[in-house]
Amino acid sequence: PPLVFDIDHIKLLRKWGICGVLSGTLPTAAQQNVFLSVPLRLMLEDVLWLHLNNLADVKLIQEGDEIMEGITLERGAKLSKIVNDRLNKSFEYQRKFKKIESSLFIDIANTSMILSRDDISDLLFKQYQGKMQTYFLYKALRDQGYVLSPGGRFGGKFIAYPGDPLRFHSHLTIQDAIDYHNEPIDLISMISGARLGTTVKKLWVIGGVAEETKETHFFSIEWAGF
Amino acid sequence: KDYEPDGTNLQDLLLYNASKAMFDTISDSIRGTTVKSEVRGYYVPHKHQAVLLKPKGSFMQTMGRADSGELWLDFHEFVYLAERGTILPYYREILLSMEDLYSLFSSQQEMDQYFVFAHLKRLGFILKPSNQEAAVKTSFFPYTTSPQLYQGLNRLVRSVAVPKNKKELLDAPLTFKVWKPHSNFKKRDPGLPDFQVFVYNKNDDLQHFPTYKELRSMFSSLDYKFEFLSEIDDDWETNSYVPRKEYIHPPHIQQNRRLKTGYRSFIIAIMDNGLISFVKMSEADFGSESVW
Amino acid sequence: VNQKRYKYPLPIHPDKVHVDFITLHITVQDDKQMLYLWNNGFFGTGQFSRSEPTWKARTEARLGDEDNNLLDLLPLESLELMPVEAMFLTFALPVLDISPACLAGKLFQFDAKYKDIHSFVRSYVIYHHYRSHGWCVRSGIKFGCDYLLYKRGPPFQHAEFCVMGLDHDVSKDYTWYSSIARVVGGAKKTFVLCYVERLISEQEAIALWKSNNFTKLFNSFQVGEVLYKRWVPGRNR
Amino acid sequence: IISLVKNNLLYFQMWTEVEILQDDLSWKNSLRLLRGRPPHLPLEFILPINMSYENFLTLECLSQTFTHLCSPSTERILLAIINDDGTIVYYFVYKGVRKPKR
Repeated sequence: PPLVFDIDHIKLLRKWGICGVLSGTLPTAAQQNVFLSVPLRLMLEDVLWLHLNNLADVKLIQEGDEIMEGITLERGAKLSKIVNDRLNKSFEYQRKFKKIESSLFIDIANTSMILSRDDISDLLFKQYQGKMQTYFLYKALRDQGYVLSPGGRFGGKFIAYPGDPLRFHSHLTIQDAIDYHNEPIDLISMISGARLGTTVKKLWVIGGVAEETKETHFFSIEWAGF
Repeated sequence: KDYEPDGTNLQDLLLYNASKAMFDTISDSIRGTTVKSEVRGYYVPHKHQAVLLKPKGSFMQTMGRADSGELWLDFHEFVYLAERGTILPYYREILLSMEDLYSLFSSQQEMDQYFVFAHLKRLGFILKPSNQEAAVKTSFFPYTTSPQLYQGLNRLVRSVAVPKNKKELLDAPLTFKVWKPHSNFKKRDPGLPDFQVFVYNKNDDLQHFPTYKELRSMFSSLDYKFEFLSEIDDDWETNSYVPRKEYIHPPHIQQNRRLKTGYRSFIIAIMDNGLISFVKMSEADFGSESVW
Repeated sequence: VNQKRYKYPLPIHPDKVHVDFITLHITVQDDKQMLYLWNNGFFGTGQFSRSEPTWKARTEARLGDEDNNLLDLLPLESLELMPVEAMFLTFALPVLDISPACLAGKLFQFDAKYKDIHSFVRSYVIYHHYRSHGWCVRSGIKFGCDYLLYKRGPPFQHAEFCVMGLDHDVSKDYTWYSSIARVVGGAKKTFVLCYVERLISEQEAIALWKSNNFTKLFNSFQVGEVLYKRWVPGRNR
Repeated sequence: IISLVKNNLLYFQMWTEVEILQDDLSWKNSLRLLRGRPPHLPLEFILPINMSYENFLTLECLSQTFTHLCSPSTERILLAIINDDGTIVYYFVYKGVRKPKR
């Protein structure tokens, strides 16, 4: 899964309307799951969107263990020195602030020191099965200004917010794309989905991509109230 | 929260404040320890584990295995403890970053399992991988009336009879064994777990929600404190085997409860791009109940 | 009043009911017979009522422009039976004036393949399973599932179970389970997954269907149940 | 079937001015709309569809219904799903992405 460790990058992503899911323990409140910290976990669609909009360099990487074992002594010494220099600088600052040695804080960094475009797109799309169409639904909604989050909990692929989820209620539950021409809408799922939508105040949205025009078509479904 | 953006400065300010609060919290909550309480854990690639040369801390009660005084941590435990700032992760010496640690997961599945592990650990649960046995291995296993009409009707469709009591259980892969938080947990001899958990990633096309065939085989592989047994902690000591104790040394309401809670059960943890939901799957047996 | 009115749980107690066919819709149009099926096991649904066919009485009361076309009041409402209900009322209990074979012929063409009849047979097996253990089984469409299970019937108790049928070797997309579970959970009901396994080959099954040997056909299926319930770790510590 | 929906709307849901429209669209089935006025939720378009043991309602079919059977300004149609259990359930289908009610 795509993860982001740099807080500045997370801020930037949020500006672009990609919020992801914070997943790491928050060390100051380590006994709960509501407020979490880095890493930020993204959806495959987020990465595709960033790549296709040229907003991020996608770097495809060797097993972690191999990388670790491949560190030469020389490089290891260099890496170790960088870390120690960083820590020493931090210690200096802490000493001055406190003015002690045993109360100095050794912090674990978030980001790593150790670690054609079309080809990459292809590789990313391969991460999907038909399911690729779902990305085009994602894209169309992003283009309309929606912020998308994982929607499994609400009976969908995504849920869509009209802006930053910190401030706004979500509006839509988006289903996985279906074949525009040949796949019948599963009416039973639609009935339960739209019923659920009434209680959680979200419309149940289904969409697909027309083959020739490559246009995305959405329909929003709502229980009529009787 | 608001319904939608309204273009006012005030709303922008409110959003700015909310977002600032979040990022300030994340930036200010730094992981790590003081020099005084420093405990180093060294990652050992070929074992995919970490070793603590001078282990200390209360986490040792539930995590890691001591060898003939070094403490070995499973990879999940290693990442979890580093992430909450209990130990410092090293490679031998380079102090590793969180990103380094996450790059060491061997598969997406392992990482998903870690997310679930950490989620439950944060709530105080104690977890062990299902395929890992403790030193002391404990197991549970060593027509004139309408009813006449119904009895005529109900012999047509066969139904699966599930074990409903101790005798039937005896006559009869999951990811984690889970114990509720308790202070006298012994990792050498933990006894039967309270739950068993299966981790499933809903967005991975190589995985699928278990079919009934698979569910049945999962149910029959369960070995935990079967919570539905009405004949049964002290009782559990006599009703589990290493008997463990020796080693250490109105009807319609009841029916409704049986129907609603079922029998053997396990938990599915569903991973959806970082959001985790839990579902309890329980065997039920409507075929052995009559409600006419 | 209810005790007396709904004394019998089945229309056969310890003149057969006439049905018409109008996707197949199976209807009962005679007022007395509609009432009989409702009173004796809560079979069928009034097409212009929530469940019990009360349209006639309601409308007569209401009437003491569109309503001019209704007139005495025309008997507009029928009681509609689900295909599985109709099968139960002819195959399991001889209540309707058609034979099981005749109903089967109405439901599917004579050259039907096994895959055509499969989901009907599965639905019937599930329906019969619950009916025969004393449940009042009604359509669960409003909750997006196959059946609702009532003890005795709607006037006595709310349905506490929602049943969804599945083949024993099938796995659905997680969204399928989660959205039904949320609707069902929101209504404070228990979600039952009822899995059905066929113990004979498709060829044998379709042969039994075509020879109208429904007893042997339905007897060659096995059901098993799993409850699906949201679990909150914080509440289980 | 189509009269069933009409009567259901007129005499159960208490709609008025319900009529069956003449235009039809052949789809894989003949699709026809009704139009009527709700009692209390302008005239609404209603598309009746049978649901049984697979239906034919694809996204393309919905698009076609909007383009060929409704007026260009139509934002929504009322889907009347006729079940084989004697009930009809009603759902609004909006073209495109909509905001939920506030």
